[in-house]
Amino acid sequence: MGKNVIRPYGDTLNDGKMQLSFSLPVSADALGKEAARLLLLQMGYDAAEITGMRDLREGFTHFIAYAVTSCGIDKSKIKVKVVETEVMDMEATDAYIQQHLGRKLTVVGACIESDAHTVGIDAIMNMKGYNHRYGLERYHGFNAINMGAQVPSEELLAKARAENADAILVSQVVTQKNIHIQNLTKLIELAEAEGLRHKMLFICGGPRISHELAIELGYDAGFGTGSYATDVASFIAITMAKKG
Amino acid sequence: MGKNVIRPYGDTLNDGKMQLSFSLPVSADALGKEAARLLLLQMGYDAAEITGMRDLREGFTHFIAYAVTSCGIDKSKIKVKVVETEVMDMEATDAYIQQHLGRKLTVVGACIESDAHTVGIDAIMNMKGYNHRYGLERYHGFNAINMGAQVPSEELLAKARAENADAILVSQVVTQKNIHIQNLTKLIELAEAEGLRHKMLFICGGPRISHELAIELGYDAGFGTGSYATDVASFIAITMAKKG
Amino acid sequence: MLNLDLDQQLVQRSRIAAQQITGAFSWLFDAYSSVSIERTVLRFMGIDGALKGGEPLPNVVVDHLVAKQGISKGAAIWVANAMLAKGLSAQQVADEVAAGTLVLTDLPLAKADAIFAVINPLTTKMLKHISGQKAKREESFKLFGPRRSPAIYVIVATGNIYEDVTQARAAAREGADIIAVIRSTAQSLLDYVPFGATTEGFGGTFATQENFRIMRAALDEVSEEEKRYISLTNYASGLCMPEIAAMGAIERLDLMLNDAMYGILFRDINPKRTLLDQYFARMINAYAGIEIQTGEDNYLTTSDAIDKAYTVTASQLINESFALISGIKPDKMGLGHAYEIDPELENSFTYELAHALLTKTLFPDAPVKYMPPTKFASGNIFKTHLMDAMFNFMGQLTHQGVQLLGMMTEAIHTPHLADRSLAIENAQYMFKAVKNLDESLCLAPNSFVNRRANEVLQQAVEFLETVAKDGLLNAMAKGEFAEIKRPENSGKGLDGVFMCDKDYYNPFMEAMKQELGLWARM
Amino acid sequence: MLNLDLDQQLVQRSRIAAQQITGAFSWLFDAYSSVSIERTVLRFMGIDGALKGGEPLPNVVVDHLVAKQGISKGAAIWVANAMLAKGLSAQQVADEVAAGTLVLTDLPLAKADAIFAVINPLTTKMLKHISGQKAKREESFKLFGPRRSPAIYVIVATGNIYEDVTQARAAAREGADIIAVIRSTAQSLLDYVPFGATTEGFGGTFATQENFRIMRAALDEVSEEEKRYISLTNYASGLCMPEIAAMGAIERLDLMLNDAMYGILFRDINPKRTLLDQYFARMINAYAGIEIQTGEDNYLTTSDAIDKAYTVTASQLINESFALISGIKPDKMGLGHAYEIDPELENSFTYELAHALLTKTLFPDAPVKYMPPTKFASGNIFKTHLMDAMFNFMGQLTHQGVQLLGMMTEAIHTPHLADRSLAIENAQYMFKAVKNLDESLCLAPNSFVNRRANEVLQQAVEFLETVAKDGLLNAMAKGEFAEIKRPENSGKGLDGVFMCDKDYYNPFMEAMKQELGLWARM
Ligand code: B12
Ligand code: B12
Ligand SMILES: Cc1ncc(COP(=O)(O)O)c(C=O)c1O
Ligand SMILES: Cc1ncc(COP(=O)(O)O)c(C=O)c1O
Repeated sequence: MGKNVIRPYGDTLNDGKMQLSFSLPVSADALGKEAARLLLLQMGYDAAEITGMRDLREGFTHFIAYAVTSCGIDKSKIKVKVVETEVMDMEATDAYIQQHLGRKLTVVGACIESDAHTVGIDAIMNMKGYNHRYGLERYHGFNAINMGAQVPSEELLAKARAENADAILVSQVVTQKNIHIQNLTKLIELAEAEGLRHKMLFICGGPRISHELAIELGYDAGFGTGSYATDVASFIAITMAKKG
Repeated sequence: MGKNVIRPYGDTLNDGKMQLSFSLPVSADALGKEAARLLLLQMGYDAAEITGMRDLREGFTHFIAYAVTSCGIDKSKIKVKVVETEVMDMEATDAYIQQHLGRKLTVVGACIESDAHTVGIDAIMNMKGYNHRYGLERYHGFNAINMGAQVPSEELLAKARAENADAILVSQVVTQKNIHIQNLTKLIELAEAEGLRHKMLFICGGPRISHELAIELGYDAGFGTGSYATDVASFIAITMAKKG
Repeated sequence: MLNLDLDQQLVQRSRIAAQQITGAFSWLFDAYSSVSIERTVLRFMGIDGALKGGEPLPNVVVDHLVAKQGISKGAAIWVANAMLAKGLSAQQVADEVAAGTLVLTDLPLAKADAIFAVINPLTTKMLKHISGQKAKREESFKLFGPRRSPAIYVIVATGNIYEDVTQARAAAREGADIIAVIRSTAQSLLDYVPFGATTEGFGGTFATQENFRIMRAALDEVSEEEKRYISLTNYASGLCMPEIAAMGAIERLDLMLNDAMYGILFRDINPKRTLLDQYFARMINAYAGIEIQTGEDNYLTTSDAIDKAYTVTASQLINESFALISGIKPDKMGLGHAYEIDPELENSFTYELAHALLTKTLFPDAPVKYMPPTKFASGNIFKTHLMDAMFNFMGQLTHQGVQLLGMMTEAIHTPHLADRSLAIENAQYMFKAVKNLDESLCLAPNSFVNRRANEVLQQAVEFLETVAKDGLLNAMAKGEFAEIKRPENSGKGLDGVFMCDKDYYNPFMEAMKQELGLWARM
Repeated sequence: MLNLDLDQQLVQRSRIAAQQITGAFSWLFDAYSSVSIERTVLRFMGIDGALKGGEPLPNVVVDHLVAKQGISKGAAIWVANAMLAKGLSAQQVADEVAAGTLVLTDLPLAKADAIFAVINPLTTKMLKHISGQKAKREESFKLFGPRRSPAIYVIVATGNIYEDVTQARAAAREGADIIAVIRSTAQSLLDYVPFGATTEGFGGTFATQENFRIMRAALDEVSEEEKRYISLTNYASGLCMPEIAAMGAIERLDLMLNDAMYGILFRDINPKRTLLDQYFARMINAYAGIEIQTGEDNYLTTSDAIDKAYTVTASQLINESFALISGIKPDKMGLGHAYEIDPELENSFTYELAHALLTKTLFPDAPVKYMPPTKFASGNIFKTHLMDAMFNFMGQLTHQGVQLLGMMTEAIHTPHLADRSLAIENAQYMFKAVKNLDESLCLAPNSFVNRRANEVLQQAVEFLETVAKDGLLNAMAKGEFAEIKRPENSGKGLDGVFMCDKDYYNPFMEAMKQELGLWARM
């Protein structure tokens, strides 16, 4: 095993121990337990121990297990796209915008399509902000327009065009059946079609959004759980300045 | 997918959803998170979402994830060895022994080698028993000798020979580094060497013991979590009667 | 026992203010109706089904009457008139309207008593059916024993009614007392109720009459087998409040989420439309013996649970007061409260004890709908499971009525089968562990808990009194509720509200008012 | 505040009975010694190391003296005599004995004062070192602030001291206040202490002086960085009780598991051997300012937590009394209690509240060692995590001193890194959530909790009074403790107990008695 290759750690380096739980359409008995064990072995685990078995009724059983994997990955080979612009606080960002752009930046934000989870986008945009970090509305450097919940992509783009926005902020929280992917793709495709895509920055966020994913979907940046207005503001300011 | 093939069930039949948690020697950041995700994909999961990331310090991080497997197993092909003798209550067993064997059966039990967990074997052997089921000492049909904790295999076998026992009951609770396998194997090999193996039934038990495993190790039966004196007593009585 | 010592003057003032706020709407309740109310009437008369495109016949007929400017007399009269004229059933009338072969307003109106002669039997028939369902529910509880308290309430939300059934049956067998079929995202914004069984939905399953029927049948079966009556609930709130309430009454749902203001504040539905619809919707629930539940939890998903604790109390008082106007008795008012305190806060449990006791003490007869931690639930399922344990501990300690079990995967996905099962295991363990704990305890003299409860009540009273002065509509317009401005004449569905002619007639509302003894106060 | 109202007469009777029981052993303490006590003396004199085969030199020398019938004078005299005669260091003397080049008893005994002249400086040197360690500990607490209460206590048990270090450091950074290195299975049955750093063990890691040193160094480092003094503990109980206590004193462990009867009842070690060894072992702990912990939890792992609750109380009282005889002050008595009630029992939490309050009230100054649920922990980690949460809730609510965190994998394996981390997260959340809850509460008049606590105390008193009549040794022989018969003259290690000559001398015990003021009561 190469020295950069790492494995799960239970209580000894690279022992490969993992905890699992899952349900199967089997009875809660020796046979069901064996089915659960065999499934894990078939998945490639070297050893598997079913430590808990709970009858879920209606022919289902819940299994709790500890298993050992021999898979490992080479740490040195992992590439991950992350937002690289440095993070400045509100004052610094305002000053930066003042100095490098000398004008207010307009951002239009919304929770698009069927999604009504505004807490996230509000955390980024509203005055009061989130966790003691003010939202964009409070920045001098930004003219922040928050369209709120369930805004059709078309309306968001129309608004952005009207305000000729520098950046669009989209929030997607509901991810069931990958609806967030569908919605985000729809928006980007409309933007392309309307020739808006390259007139402004497209930024998305939500608990299941990563910068990685955002890039894949054709956005300029993506922000996940625990991001703050400071992260977004800095990114917009610096990127706009670079663009000149 | 064959109609007997089953997969984990999240909220839709065969959606393959599983919960996992594990630690890796990586930092608690985007890179570590990606390492965790890639590991799961490398293990063969179709999709993996890291939902929780906890810094364990000292360079380790704990990940909580939900992943989707496309593995499935054919229910109809699962074979599992289980104790097949029917389970009778104390009175029935005593009557059965009276009728088919007409003598008391002698069983010698112990928690062997370094293992001091007697609660399990006591649950099976002691008068008071476990969960409202009396132990073997209370049966008329049994002469039950419980040697208690940390009995060297040699002593157990010597005692069994002296009492010319009909069955030996061994408990193994500690399983770290598979010490239970080592101990159980040692006992069986000694028994073979001393020509005792086929003079009596060898039965083992413990939270990580299955009948399956017991058979593999060369025992006549194995009893796991939640077994009772009634299970063991019935098995011994019926098996002895069959042997004649 | 943990008995709060609430300032009784504050308690009185709170009730008086709430009555002033809600009492000011008879102008709306007595003189207006809405398209959704009329669609409800048609459903009660027996009109069901939908066009190929999916548009339900009740919508077709009501839209037809709107187009023909006939709606202000109420839909019942026109349909009955057509039945009379053509010798058709209500359903046949609807079919012809849909086919475009019949224009209701073209038929000359028959004499009132002739029309009543057609309507009354339909009314009696439907009300009998609903009372029958109510009786069936009451018998079942007599037969199998009353619902446990706190009742174990779990959600199913697969989007597919058939998967929902599997999961609901399993949950019921594991000990769930109430099954909630969570609605597909934002159904409250649909101005019609989808038709038939559905297998697709986002974040939940559509509330349709057929889905109600399918789930009720499945639960009746399990109730028989488990010898425990399993209750069913869904959501009425939204643009179709009275229609869904009606469907629930017909299909024997046992509880119904029916908040007086949720649609306004959290779905931007027009205030008048919402208040009007909830008035009739709740009357239907009252008549059907259905326990309503309110959505105070929603305030805390967006605002801080400590600073804004009083908004919950205020909303509970307003919901109570509106409910009384619709004839709902306190023991059927599942007022909402939620354990949404930040787990990082010191004494989060101590604070919540004060809040939970306040709700329980202020509404002693209400089967409080106690909501779990959701906002601070994170992707760390182990931590979330513990937060849910504290919530379950609190529910039993303070004797809440209905425990909406939290799921350890709250921050991740709509519940998997196993998540729900673990949630039930969690609740059963906690309920058992602290079963009679409260009997061994009492509050220390001048305890923080008692002071905190009175503080919240005080804030609620002051808030309600300003609202009473402004009037509810102005207060909402100013954004005094949930920090959102909701002007009286904006929001979805305003165009569906209309003033009634003097000869407007809603046979079902009349009859229900009669039986619920609601004439007195008009 | 949750204040129990205990029957003060019962409290007094309980203490009197305990004193009668323990006071009856001066014949043993004053006239006997054991091989382990003598090995301890040699270690204090500076003898360390082991033979190729692993046999430690202290054992070699003591066995040599036993073989030569010289042991009854105590090992100190013979070794000092040899040092004097040959001008060797204690270590060199041991090496020669080991090499077979020296027979201690062959050397004529020098004059007493000449021998003392050799011994005394060694004694002073060692006692200075130990007091130095004590001072260092106290300074650290002054510098970084006192230990939190309940203190967060977690175990490491990989079998490999180096893995243990990694895990201990991580735990300390996450908030652990006390690290316990669990011992390899049944080390208590070894009549010697293994030598050096070890990387193999079952269920735990061997207690060796080198392992102590390695872990202490690692924790000192983290203490500096985290600005929190991290305490270290291990197990003394067994056939080497005083030796391990000595090693702990030398290497600055901060707590030591040191039960007066555990070895007898749960390891079948001879009663006299155990009582004699614990007498000196605890004196060493007292001198070193080490907090002892006792093993009452063991009663409940085998017996029912409700029926046998009184055995815990009884054992606590006996442990307290023996501890006083060895000069340990109440604030250093970590008496044991455990949350082992069956979670399936109704009001399990309510019962435990009574038991936990009883311990706390009966021993107000003791940093109670509160043990988590273990017996009913199952392979269902989610359920076990909840049981641990209830335990943590209770620890904070009743202000226990040391919280031995339960692990969700208790029924599965010795803790993984993540298990321990989740246990700490669990404790930190609970401690915070109910931080001042007790201040808002009080016990209801004539509450079940109060009645139950007095009931258990009553049973304990009656039990202790019969034991006092019989005498402890007879009672144990009859199987009155832990349902196990332990005759006075059976059990492991009896042959290691011997009567002292009139000129027997244990310089360290003498000196410690002096400083601890233990002359008075002899
Ligand atoms: C509050 C809440 C609600 C509230 C929303 C109120 C409001 N005005 O927002 C109400 C009650 C209305 C609600 C309703 C529903 N909800 Co909801 N809800 C939640 C809940 C409890 C918290 C979400 C939240 O506020 N998080 C706090 C914020 C601050 O975090 P955040 O959103 O992740 O945002 C941060 C980052 O992601 C990022 N970010 C987010 N957006 C953006 C945008 C940009 C541009 C940037 C830069 C950054 C960024 O920055 C933020 C700050 O760090 C979650 C469960 C949970 N604990 O997560 C469920 C949850 C999200 N809801 C869920 C569901 C299913 C629903 C419903 C569909 C249920 C139903 N059938 O009725 C409805 C429908 C709503 C709709 N049409 O979308 C599911 C989603 C499942 C899934 N993965 O698909 C969840 C996970 C609960 C569950 N387990 O079922 N919900
Ligand atoms: C009680 C207990 C102890 C007590 C034992 C007291 C006694 N006299 O038995 C004490 C405190 C002494 C103890 C000590 C130790 N323990 Co311990 N202990 C436990 C505990 C909490 C419960 C075990 C128990 O009693 N279960 C109840 C019985 C009824 O269940 P059971 O044993 O499974 O038996 C049932 C079935 O298995 C079956 N069965 C069992 N045996 C047999 C035999 C036959 C013939 C048949 C037919 C059936 C049968 O029937 C029984 C009834 O259904 C477990 C954790 C847990 N919750 O499981 C840890 C546990 C087993 N102990 C553990 C450890 C590591 C130790 C120590 C090594 C710790 C240490 N370093 O000091 C020591 C050393 C003991 C030794 N030398 O073996 C680990 C084992 C890890 C592993 N998998 O290897 C556990 C899992 C805890 C942990 N997570 O670390 N322990
Ligand atoms: C009172 C009330 N009605 C309805 C709903 C959900 O329905 P919809 O998503 O269609 O608005 C909720 C959800 O929180 C609610 O609290
Ligand atoms: C007081 C006491 N000493 C010692 C031990 C463990 O040591 P051993 O396994 O070597 O007996 C325990 C374990 O429970 C204990 O409680």
